[in-house]
Amino acid sequence: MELKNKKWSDEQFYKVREEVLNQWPTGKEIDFQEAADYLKKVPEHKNFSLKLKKAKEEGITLAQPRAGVALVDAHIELLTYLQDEGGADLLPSTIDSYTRQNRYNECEVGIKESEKAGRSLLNGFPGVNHGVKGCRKVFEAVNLPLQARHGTPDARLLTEIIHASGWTSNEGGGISYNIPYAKSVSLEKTILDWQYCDRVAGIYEEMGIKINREPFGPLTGTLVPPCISNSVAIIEGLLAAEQGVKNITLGYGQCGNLIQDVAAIRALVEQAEEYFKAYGYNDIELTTVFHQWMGGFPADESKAFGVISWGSATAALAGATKVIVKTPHEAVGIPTKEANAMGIKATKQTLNLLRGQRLPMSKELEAEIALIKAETKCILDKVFEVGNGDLAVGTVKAFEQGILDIPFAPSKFNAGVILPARDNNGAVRILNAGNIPFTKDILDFHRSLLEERGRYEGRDVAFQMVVDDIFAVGKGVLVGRPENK
Amino acid sequence: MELKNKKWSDEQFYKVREEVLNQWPTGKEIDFQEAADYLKKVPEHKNFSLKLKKAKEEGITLAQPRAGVALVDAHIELLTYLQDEGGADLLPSTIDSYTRQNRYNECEVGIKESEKAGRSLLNGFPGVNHGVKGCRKVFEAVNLPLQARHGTPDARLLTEIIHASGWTSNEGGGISYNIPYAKSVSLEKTILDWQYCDRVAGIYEEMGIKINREPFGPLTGTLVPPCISNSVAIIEGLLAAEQGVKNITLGYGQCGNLIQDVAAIRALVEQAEEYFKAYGYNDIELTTVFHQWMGGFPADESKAFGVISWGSATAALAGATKVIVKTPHEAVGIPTKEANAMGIKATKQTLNLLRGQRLPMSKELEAEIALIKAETKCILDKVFEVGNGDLAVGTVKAFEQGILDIPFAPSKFNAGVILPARDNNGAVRILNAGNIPFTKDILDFHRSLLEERGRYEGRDVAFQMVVDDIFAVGKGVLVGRPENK
Amino acid sequence: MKNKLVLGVIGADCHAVGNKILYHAFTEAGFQVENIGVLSSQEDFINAAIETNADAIIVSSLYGHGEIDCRGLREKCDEAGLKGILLYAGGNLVVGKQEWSDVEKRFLDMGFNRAYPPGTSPQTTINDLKKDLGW
Amino acid sequence: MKNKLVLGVIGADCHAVGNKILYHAFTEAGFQVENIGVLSSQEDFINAAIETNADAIIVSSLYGHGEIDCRGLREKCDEAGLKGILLYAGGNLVVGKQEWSDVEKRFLDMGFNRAYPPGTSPQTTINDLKKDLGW
Ligand code: B12
Ligand code: B12
Repeated sequence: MELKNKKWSDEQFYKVREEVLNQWPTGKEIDFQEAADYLKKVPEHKNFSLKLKKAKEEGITLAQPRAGVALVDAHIELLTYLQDEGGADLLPSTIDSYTRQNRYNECEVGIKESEKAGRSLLNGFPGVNHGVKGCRKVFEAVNLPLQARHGTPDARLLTEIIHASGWTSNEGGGISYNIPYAKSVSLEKTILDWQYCDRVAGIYEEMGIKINREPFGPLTGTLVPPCISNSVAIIEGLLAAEQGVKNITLGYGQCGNLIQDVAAIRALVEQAEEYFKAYGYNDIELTTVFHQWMGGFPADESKAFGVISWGSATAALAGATKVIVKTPHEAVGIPTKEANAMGIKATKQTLNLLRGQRLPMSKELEAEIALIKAETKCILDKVFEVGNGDLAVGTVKAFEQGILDIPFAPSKFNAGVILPARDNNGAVRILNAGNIPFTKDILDFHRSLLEERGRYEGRDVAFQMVVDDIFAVGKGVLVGRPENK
Repeated sequence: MELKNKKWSDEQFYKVREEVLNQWPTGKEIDFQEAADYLKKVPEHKNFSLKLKKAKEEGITLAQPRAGVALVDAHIELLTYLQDEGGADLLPSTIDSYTRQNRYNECEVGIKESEKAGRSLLNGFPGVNHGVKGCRKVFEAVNLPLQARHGTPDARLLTEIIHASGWTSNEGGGISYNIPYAKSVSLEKTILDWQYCDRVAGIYEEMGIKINREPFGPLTGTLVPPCISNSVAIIEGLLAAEQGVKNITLGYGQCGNLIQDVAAIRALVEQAEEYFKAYGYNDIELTTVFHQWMGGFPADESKAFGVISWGSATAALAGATKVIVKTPHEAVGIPTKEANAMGIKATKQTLNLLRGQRLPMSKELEAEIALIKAETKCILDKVFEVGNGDLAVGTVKAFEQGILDIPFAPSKFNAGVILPARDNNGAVRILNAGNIPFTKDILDFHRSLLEERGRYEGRDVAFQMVVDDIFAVGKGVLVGRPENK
Repeated sequence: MKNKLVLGVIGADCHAVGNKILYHAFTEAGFQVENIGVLSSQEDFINAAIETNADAIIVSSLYGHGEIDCRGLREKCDEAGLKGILLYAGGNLVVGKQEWSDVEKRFLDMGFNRAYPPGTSPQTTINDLKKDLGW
Repeated sequence: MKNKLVLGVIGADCHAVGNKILYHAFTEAGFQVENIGVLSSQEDFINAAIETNADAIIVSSLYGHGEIDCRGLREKCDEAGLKGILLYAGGNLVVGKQEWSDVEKRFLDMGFNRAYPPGTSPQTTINDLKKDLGW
């Protein structure tokens, strides 16, 4: 199929669908009409879109953990615990890494071994293998909206299964679930496959069922400059809207400097709304998700609580609609349910203390918002340009040419030239922009900020700064200074 | 002796001193000259004033725990742990409550019983009973500056002992260690007794030894409006300066609304500096201390971490010179050394993430600073007026007349009419100002904010709001809303 | 109706906020409360109980010395002719986070009728009082 | 001098940051590193080791499936003629926070020469490599 940013025809969709549902036996359990009937009976308080909408109206920030284990009953126990003891507002099912690579046979092994071992040997919930039956069992056992969170380049079958099971939100996107998660899957393929996923949501939407879609904001989670993640978020938002998605949550991963983080969220909302309007998508319900620090964590649990709480505070001050919660076990391994609940409790305490509080507008915040928007516009203009007006085509070309370039990403379709580093205040700036089409003013501004840091630290602006910054938060600081600073 | 805000003569001082040193046998161990020689040998990095000064210059926020147990060796073990494992920047010795009431005989019992029980039965370190010998042993065992933290209306003997032992800072003041800590000790007496303590510091200062003094900022720790605590801080700062104190740390206890908290610290610094200048104290080294939430804590430890971290973040954004650290055990009991270190680690992680970050100036922040200063000026003007220009006399009269009135204080010398409550954004406002001499504009402004909250909550502005606000943070929120809000 | 209480915070303890709240709550619940406030000695409690002919003494201790401060209170009550008066204690009764069942046992052994862990709501005590006083 | 390494992240694991850092650190320390990157199968490791005539294989696993992914690697190396090649593993090798000594034992039993707990600094491995390779 030729890649184009154009709503799929029914013919296209149903042809591909036949193949998709045959990828694994559980695909055959799905019946669109029956699924729609099931979804229509989902009560309001278990619908993701409605809960987000309400939170946005009330100006509060919801808390959502990550969680997933191999077996259905254990997964239910886990989610119920996070709901009742942790006080989560929204529930996830984090999908395991074999499912993400469509290796369902290996999932079977993981499920069997987990049954034998009495502990999960998979790092998530193998939704495809459990099928609609297993996924509905999970959905019916909990009392909150449920979302699939994964990192799956080809999530078509998974998407069919989870929505048919009453899960009213799906995370991912053709860029954000490829470049950070895959090595050699082409962007053409993942954008097409995510158009399919978006189209599934769009079809349900046309049947009057509200389905939320959330592009994965943080990308590699490691020193991603706001303009990069905002550009990707807006592109994936537009691609989703074209397939008929109406309820979109755009995301951003905390960088650590308060002003930059708040500016990033504000710029994202304002700019995304402008683009939605400009391209004729007038009825999008836009919300935001703020990810607590996504890079390397400190191993000490008290220190981890500091990181978690500061992320929560920033989310609240930024006015994000929801925040994704880390746990005190982050540096070491998938958290126990207790550790997971601890992360939620620290988060909710902070959110509640800050309810209604916002970072007020200031010269500094205004300037940072303007900067991020200008940078993002440089990128998006060029993406449209190289695509001759087609966003999907433009995205593929932009990655080829390094116009879009995501730091530290494993994909061979990513240029991987960009190098970010923190300025003296901890904001993430760009040390090497590679081919990202910034104006000279913007490039000079980044350079000057990094040189200011270099002078303060008495060293050259160079790769060592990047390395030091990667380890910094794990070592308890934001900026990776040399020993004596 | 007649109460006046006037530096004590040597004659006055040494006459009282004879009596003070006779209050308990350990008083006789003190020899001023020998003590001065000992203090002169205190290395720079163990001097409180110097460490604060350096932090102020570098723009960083230091972390200090509270800690104290009955026996010298156990106390050393505790402090060493907080220093090495917790990473504290400054060390305390929290003094037990019998010492605070000068009940040294009961301390003896507590020490004996603690020896027998193998755990501390006292809630702090009985510094007077351990005397210079014990206190020096503690000082020599640690590698950081040491401060006495207590709540002692008559701390004269304690002050003599701790300074002679190399402890270069003393917390307290004639108001702040009386009204929140005592029931029937007159203000005349505590102001005189604290003039004595200040004079001890002043005399050392005159001998070239830097001693830091810190009035106790948070008072009752419970919904104290910033103008009240700032007024008391400035008064105690001025009283200390008159006795020759040069290095002063003024304090403030977190209220929970970011803008109000940052405004309170900024207003405090600016206004204190103005008053010091205006009254001719031109060489004061002024620093600030921010207390993490001092009211009722949540019992859940993860939630406590949320409160601790948010306090740390506010301290950093306010640019306070140091922050006093709470622990995850706060709601339940004196923390174990492990829990205490956990509080420090979460605090330092947050401070380090925020190093160099400040809340930028905004319309809202500017307005709040202006409000706090105006309120504080109303109070201080009147204090000087009723004292006929004498601050010490004015303070006593101001409390008699309810011009100064501290919420929830146990002292019978406090009017206790004032009632604070939070506005819709969680800032602490005044529901009943009693006799506090605000202008009508200010009173109306407070009223209107509380009425806005009342409308939002659908209830009258009344005492129930105060009760709800007292329990709120312990229950996980900042503003005590009715059930359905 | 037996509804006369003496309320206070024992020893060198100055924590005043909970005391004010308890006074408010007990009064609203229909008790007649003599509040002797913070920093009250055993004698202060006993004298107030005699003067007001109280049915129960409610002792708060927040600051950690409760264990020392409360010792012998039952015996002193007996001596003062307050035999059988209800004795409750609550707050943060001991130093540190200790196993509650141990702490409770220590207070019951000292002759208290009931002891409450940190964070107990006034309502709990009100319900118990009504039961123990036979409302 | 024995200094040829194969470096990669095994299985369906996409964590790329640590891999880039290790490549940087090992190269700086004087090793010749063939970096096969993330999402590498056992076969990828073995083929690269044969092609480059490597002295050691450094396996990273961050995402939790390390235990499953690494099984049989030693045997496959033996079959492929890489008898005695040094095998190291590190990262976040198993699912969750587990007792390290248990995890280490599992990896040594699988035939790894060394295994490292989360957060191990590259320098530790560099020192061990120099020792094991007889520098
Ligand atoms: C950033 C990150 C991501 C990014 C990765 C982007 C990218 N492509 O690189 C994204 C968001 C995409 C991601 C995805 C996932 N992640 Co992730 N991720 C992290 C995180 C936060 C930091 C990793 C990192 O970059 N650290 C910085 C680098 C420099 O350190 P490092 O990777 O640890 O590597 C160093 C050391 O480990 C050591 N080392 C590594 N290998 C070796 C080998 C030897 C021999 C030696 C001696 C040393 C050594 O040296 C390296 C350099 O210093 C960690 C948690 C943490 N550490 O804080 C979780 C973590 C690794 N992720 C985890 C998981 C589970 C996932 C997901 C399954 C999703 C999920 N459930 O949340 C997916 C997996 C997708 C997949 N197919 O692999 C888990 C693994 C759990 C476990 N083992 O029990 C972790 C530990 C988080 C957690 N506690 O749940 N993740
Ligand atoms: C505010 C506060 C202060 C203020 C008090 C101001 C004032 N005059 O009131 C200040 C700062 C002055 C202060 C001083 C000290 N404090 Co203080 N303080 C607190 C804090 C943070 C909140 C107390 C509060 O007001 N809570 C709100 C009210 C509404 O709740 P409450 O007091 O718990 O009372 C309720 C319940 O306990 C219960 N209750 C109380 N009594 C009874 C009795 C019965 C029968 C029943 C059923 C229920 C009941 O009902 C009340 C109403 O709901 C607590 C920790 C916490 N709880 O978070 C520490 C705490 C009580 N303080 C403590 C200590 C040790 C001190 C100091 C010694 C200093 C120090 N080491 O830090 C001094 C003591 C001075 C002295 N002589 O007493 C410790 C006690 C430790 C222990 N028991 O092991 C605590 C627990 C903190 C800690 N974990 O270290 N403190």
